Amino acid sequence: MYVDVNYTAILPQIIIAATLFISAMADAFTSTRKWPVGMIALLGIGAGIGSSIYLWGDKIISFSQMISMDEFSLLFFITVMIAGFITVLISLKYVDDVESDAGHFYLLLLSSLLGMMFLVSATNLIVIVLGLELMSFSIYPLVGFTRDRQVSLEGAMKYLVLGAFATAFLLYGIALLYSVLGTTNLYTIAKILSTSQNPTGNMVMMAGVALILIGFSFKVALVPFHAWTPDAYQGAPAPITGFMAAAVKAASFAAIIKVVIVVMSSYHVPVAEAMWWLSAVTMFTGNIIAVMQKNVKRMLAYSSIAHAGYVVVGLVSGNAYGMSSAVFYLISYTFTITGSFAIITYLEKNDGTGTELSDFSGLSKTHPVLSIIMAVFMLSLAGIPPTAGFMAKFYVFSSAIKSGYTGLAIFGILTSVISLYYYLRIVYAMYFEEPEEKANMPVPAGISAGVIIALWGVIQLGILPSDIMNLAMQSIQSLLH
Amino acid sequence: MELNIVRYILIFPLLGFLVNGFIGSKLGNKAVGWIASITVLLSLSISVYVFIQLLSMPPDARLITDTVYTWINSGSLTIDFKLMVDPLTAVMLLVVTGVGFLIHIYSIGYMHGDKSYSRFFAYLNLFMFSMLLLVLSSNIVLMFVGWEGVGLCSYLLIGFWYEKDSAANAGKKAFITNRIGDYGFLLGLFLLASAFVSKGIFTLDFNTMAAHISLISPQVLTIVGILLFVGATGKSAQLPLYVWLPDAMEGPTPVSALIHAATMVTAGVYMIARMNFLYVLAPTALEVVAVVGGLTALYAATIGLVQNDIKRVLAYSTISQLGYMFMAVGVGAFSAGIFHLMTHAFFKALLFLGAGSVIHALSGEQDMRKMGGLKNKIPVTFAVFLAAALAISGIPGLSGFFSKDSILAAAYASGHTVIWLLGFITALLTAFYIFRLIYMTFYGESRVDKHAAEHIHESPKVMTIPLIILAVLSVIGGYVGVPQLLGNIVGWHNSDLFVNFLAPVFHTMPEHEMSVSTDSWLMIGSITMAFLGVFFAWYVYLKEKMQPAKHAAESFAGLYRLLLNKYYVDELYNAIVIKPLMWISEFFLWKIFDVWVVDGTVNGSAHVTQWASTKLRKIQAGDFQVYVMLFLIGAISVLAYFVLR
Amino acid sequence: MGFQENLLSIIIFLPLLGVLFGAFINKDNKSAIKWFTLIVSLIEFIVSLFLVIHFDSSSVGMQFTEKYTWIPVYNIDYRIGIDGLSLLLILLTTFLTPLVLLGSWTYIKKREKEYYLWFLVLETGMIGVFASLDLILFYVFWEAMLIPMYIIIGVWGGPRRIYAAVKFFIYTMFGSLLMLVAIIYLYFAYGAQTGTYTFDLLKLYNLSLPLSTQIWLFAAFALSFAIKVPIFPFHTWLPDAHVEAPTGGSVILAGVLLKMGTYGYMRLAMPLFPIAANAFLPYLAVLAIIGIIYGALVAMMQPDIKKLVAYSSVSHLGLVILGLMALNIESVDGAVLQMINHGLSTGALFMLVGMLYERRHTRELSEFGGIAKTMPVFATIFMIATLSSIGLPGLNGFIGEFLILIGSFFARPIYAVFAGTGVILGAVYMLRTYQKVFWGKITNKANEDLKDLSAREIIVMIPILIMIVWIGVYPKPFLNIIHNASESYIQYVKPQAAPIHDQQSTVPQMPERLK
Amino acid sequence: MSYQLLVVLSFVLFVIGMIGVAMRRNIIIVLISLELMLNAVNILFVAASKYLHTMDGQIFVIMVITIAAAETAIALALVVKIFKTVGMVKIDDMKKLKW
Repeated sequence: MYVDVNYTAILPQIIIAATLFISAMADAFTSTRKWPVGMIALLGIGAGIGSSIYLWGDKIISFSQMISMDEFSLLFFITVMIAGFITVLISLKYVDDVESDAGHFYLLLLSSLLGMMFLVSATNLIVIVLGLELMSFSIYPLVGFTRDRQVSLEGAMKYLVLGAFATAFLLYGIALLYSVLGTTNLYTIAKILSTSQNPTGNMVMMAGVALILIGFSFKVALVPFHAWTPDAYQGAPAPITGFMAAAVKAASFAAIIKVVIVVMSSYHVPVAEAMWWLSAVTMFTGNIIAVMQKNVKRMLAYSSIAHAGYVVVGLVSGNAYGMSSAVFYLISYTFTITGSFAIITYLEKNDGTGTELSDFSGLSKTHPVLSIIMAVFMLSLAGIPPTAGFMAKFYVFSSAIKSGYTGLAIFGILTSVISLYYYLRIVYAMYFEEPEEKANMPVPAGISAGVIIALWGVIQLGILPSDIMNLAMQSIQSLLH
Repeated sequence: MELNIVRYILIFPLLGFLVNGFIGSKLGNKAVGWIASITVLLSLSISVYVFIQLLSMPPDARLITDTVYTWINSGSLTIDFKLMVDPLTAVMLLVVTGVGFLIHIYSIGYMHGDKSYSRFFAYLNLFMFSMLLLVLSSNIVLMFVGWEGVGLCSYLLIGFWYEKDSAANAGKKAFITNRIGDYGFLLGLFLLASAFVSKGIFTLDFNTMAAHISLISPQVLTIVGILLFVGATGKSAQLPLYVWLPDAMEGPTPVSALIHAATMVTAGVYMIARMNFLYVLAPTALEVVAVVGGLTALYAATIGLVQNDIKRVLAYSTISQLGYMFMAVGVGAFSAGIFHLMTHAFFKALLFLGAGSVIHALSGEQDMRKMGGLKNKIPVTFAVFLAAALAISGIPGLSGFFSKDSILAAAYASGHTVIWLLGFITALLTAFYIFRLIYMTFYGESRVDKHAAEHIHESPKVMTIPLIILAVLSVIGGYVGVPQLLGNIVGWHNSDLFVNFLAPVFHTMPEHEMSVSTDSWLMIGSITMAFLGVFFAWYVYLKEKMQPAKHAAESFAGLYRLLLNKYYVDELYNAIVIKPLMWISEFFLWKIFDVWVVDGTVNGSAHVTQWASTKLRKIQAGDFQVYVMLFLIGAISVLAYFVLR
Repeated sequence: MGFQENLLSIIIFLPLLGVLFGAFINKDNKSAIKWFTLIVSLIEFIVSLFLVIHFDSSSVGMQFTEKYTWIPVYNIDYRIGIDGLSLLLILLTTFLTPLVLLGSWTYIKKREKEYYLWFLVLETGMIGVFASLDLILFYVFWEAMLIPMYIIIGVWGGPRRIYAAVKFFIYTMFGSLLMLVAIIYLYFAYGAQTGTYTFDLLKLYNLSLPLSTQIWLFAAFALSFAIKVPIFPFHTWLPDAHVEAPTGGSVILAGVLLKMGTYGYMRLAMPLFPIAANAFLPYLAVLAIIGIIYGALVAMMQPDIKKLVAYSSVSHLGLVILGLMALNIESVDGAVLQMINHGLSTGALFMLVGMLYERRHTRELSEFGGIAKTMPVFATIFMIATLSSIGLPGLNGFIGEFLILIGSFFARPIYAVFAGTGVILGAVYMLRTYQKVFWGKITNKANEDLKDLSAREIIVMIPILIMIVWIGVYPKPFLNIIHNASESYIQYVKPQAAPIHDQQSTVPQMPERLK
Repeated sequence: MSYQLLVVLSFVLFVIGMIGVAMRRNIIIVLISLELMLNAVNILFVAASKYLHTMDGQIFVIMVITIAAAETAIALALVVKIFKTVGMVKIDDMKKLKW
């Protein structure tokens, strides 16, 4: 068999891999303060983003149809790399404060990015699993990065065990699929399925699809596969929590879109029905439980569960329109959540405390600008115009309504009313409550920069979302053809 | 005829109000009083001028209009700010500005030394403006503006001494009771408007309405008539909405004279006279007016018999006299009603001002049981008071005689014998209570407090001169409307000038011819009643020194208490309307329904959410094997769904 | 771009521009902030007067229209324009804002800078709502304006401010999110019917949907606006919000924000779904009447002045809704005018209560009594506001009430019979309040040496009083402005009326890929 | 062994591993159970590969083995760390994060 190799197809991955390598070298040659490693990572990720933009419009399928570099991949590259970029930015000071000699933080982050990029550009189940696991195995240590915090380790452990458990389900599903179709190539699978007479009649296939759906649902934290999320998010260091909520979620959703929605579109009916319920239960549970949370990280963990539900609302319809709305939602969520966690990172103390609601009390007095930005992020999460979150919800719900899922849209809307309560909790803690005695430490430049990038995204997507909507649409089109 | 000077009748008092209201406190009391009076004098002069203009026109064309601007213009409705003077308006104008001017002058003396002097005159000017607007307006909506405006001034002036709780309460009561009447008035207005609009008449001008009234079905007219009359019962203190007027005596006495005797309270009568074109086509409504008027006349007179507060006696007397006027218009004798309105304005204003003079002399004492023997101490006041008392009693030759007689005659002639009887008895009671007042106040032994007795003094000229002028009017005012019966005796044809002057305005009811003899007997009867009343009063209160009254009060204790307590109507209203409404509002609507049910649902949904949150998060108990189980449950459900569907 | 062509946009965004500059003022330089924001709002008011000058009250349809492509993917445009209804409400907004700012000068004692800047943000939001002709643009302004209000109540409010702010926000959002679903549904329904996808309000007017669909869409819109108005029984957030809000917040809340609900009925809910609107009409009218009586009765018993005025708003706005439901020119004219009137009179009342609160730090009726003696000017102004509120002829309230009542009588006499009782009850609760506060003897020592209004406070009140008298005496200019707006409203909603087709011929095409 | 038997074997192994993860309280045992599940996947892949005569499945198996190894490595590193801080490796000790 002729093996075609076109390195352009993995140019961004190569750049990130090279950065990983250089960073590792740098790590070896720097002192205990590792921010220079971070700077290298920043440069590398920046170059990765640049290359992705440069490659925009091309479509290259290479490595024996293992990798497809198309607009879909590129858009997700950019999304996860922006998340990575902001995460590195906000971690520059944080990492050195929390742990000494911790260059591996950046290395793991980069390798996780690399995994995500393979995940979203893969067109073979083998590569998908490879990317997924590279991403996950880099994240587990990051969750447990702060080695002296017991909660951090606990979160990592739970995440790991449950993650492996879910991976087993995913792999078993893939195995079942393989046992029927005899291939792991997505193009071939799509071709076979589209010509098969009665795809939903085959029990083994159905079980396989279900298990794959379950495996991915775990990664994006749909209820009831969500249970790891609050613990891992709360245990993880704040920048990593943001990164998980943004990038891991986005990449996993990319995989769902590619594998479950597009390739297995013959199974649209059962998948849509299952997703309808998953999404409804997820939106409800995530929002309801978040109401009583006192820890902001945990609250946002539940909120991120709910947001996964909203993304699924876009996917239920299974058409291009719905998928692009989901993509848009993920992009807007990426900006919003990384921005929020940038601010939480600033507030998180070295021992991992400082993220309770009471720690936000009176923030608007000590940090007026920071708190107004935080308020914008919260409003965006709540879906209030003129922020990215509103446009995202608008897009998602309109796709659902267009496809006739008005009931789901109304349900989603009602749950988002519940969500208002806890997002406002943060706003009112910042604005309406009096500050406790607090050392007024300066905001690190990295965090400021990260916050500004995120804020730009939130506002840009909220006020002039058209371009990004077009990009999302193009990316889905490139996936379909 | 269009005459732009008419608007100045309104503008001057308004100017007076603005000047006194905004900078009055800086002007000094003297200037304030004179500014107020002069503005009214100017209005009076213009009114006289307009009146003369009117007289110079042929009787059937006596109409002067003044269109100021279009006020409301919406959809099918066009309501102009347009003034109109016809004979009816002219009479009212002269009465209002004339009596009003005198009372302004009187007030300069009466209110002397009050610390809110300028506020008082500002209100008084505002009242003049509103009252004149009421009578001048050429359409019913604009009339309503004046109607409410006088209500407002009444409210403000009753509550003028707002630090007294009784005054504050009385003011509020007056306004709210009036509002109840206005509610009826408005509904009547709406019904009338919708009836006209549906016939393609888009203006509520009186003359336009009069011209097209026949388009509207009598049933509608009847309802409109009754509803408008509800408004009149509020404003003119008729049953069952009269309750505010006795309390209104908390206001300064000139206010009682001007607003609660001479002008504002007669607005209801004026309104019905103004709407006569409607009422003549709605005999049922007119019947209601007559019955309510008659009953009120008698009812209020009975209460007046036993009251001890000098102003309250006069207040009930006013209610009673207003009842007469409604009786008159109710039986279709619109001119007689307006005639009585005019004469009543003279003598009742005089009575109030006289009473004010007495009160002034006694340093504020109002209880007649603490008066007596004042005849010689304040002779001018006594003289004018007596003139007014004779007039109201219907002693022949004085103004009240002519007007009251024409009402009773008309009632009898139109076949309303029962109504006539009510009026007839009331005539007796009227003479009795007013002379009871005279005897208790001016005759007999002085029962005045020692302290007050030292200060008894006649009022200053600025107060007595208006009294004298009013006394003259009370005496001779009736001669503009001498019944033809009497006119014939002296060979005076068309002696009833008043009726003739107003005739073009009023759409006549079918004529009831009466024989001369019946007419004469009626007249003799009512004269007898008047003298009888005076005699009984003399007998009881002067000759027997009140002993029979005490005796009667003891032997008919129940009746006496009933009358003294005004039939317990206030208490009744309180118990069946006000208290339950308050209770329902506070305890049921607010504290139970609003807080528990409506808001409870809202907050309840929040609480349910929080409750669900606390329960659901318990699943997330930290034990990761529970998470695994959760995962498995989900996985098995999804699997089962896919495989078994 | 020119002054005239973009006048409306300038008016919308001028306050926001002010915020951008104002943000650079040092927060400790309080008087600079006060003057700066006041001047910005005054300039805004003056600029808005150009709208009146150039407004053509004889032409039907929208004026000062502007259209820029905003989100072409969805054919969402920045599309604004006003008719008489919007014009008056915008003027009300620009009129009240400087007064509120000036009125807050001594009331607000913490975080002044934020307070005044939030008000300017709020102003942009409010004007945006009234000017939007694109449903999404409308929605964006509609929600965006909640945030400043939320902050204003929450930061500068009374003791239970957080509860009130959260309740206000969530309750309102609950309704408007359902409206969002309906808006999106409408968009696709229009697209499916005509092949053109648009959020253009004027185009959507021409959509004819079956009753079964309209009912649901109407219900979503109507609920959202009913909460905002508020129509009984969705009113309970209002007393809480009013009682806790700072004076300025209450004034704007009552003066302008509540009008957005009635505006929504008139601009969106009723004309967009005429069939459903006609089906719901009697029920809404009945709710409105219940609101009139209920609001008045509950107001009658309130011990807290602000709460009392808040309940009276429920009553007054019930009247406005009734006017809109009666569907004839008189009632609709009256309803629109009454929106303005309520903004003025209730705004004035809240302002006055705030001045009192500033002096005594209480609003309990029982704490007062006899203060007409110590504060005569205040008492006089309060009396005028009271009279305006109870609809005394000669003042503004009467014109609105009269037209609404007579119009609803034309529509169905029974409406006016019940609604008219509000005339009585209004007098009862307002005069009761007035008496308890101002009349009687001074029984409370604390009231003995209250200072009467300062010059600044009088300056704040005078413009409102002038408007109160002006509208009462000579309402014609206002009615002229309103007239065409109410006529086209009726034409859209009245069952037999033929649909009005707008003149615009450009039909934007839905991008191919969205189909 | 026939293909069907291998499928059944893999299924049984998977379920046993599943139950092990869900039930056992010792983290080490849980990790072993996870290995069991992954190996069940391997068996299925190999069997299918043999049955279908394609090599993809066997490539996959190598992947899975690698994954399992990596996973165990990280897991054990964490276990060691937890053991150092807490002193035990029971699941009951990991309940600090809840609600």
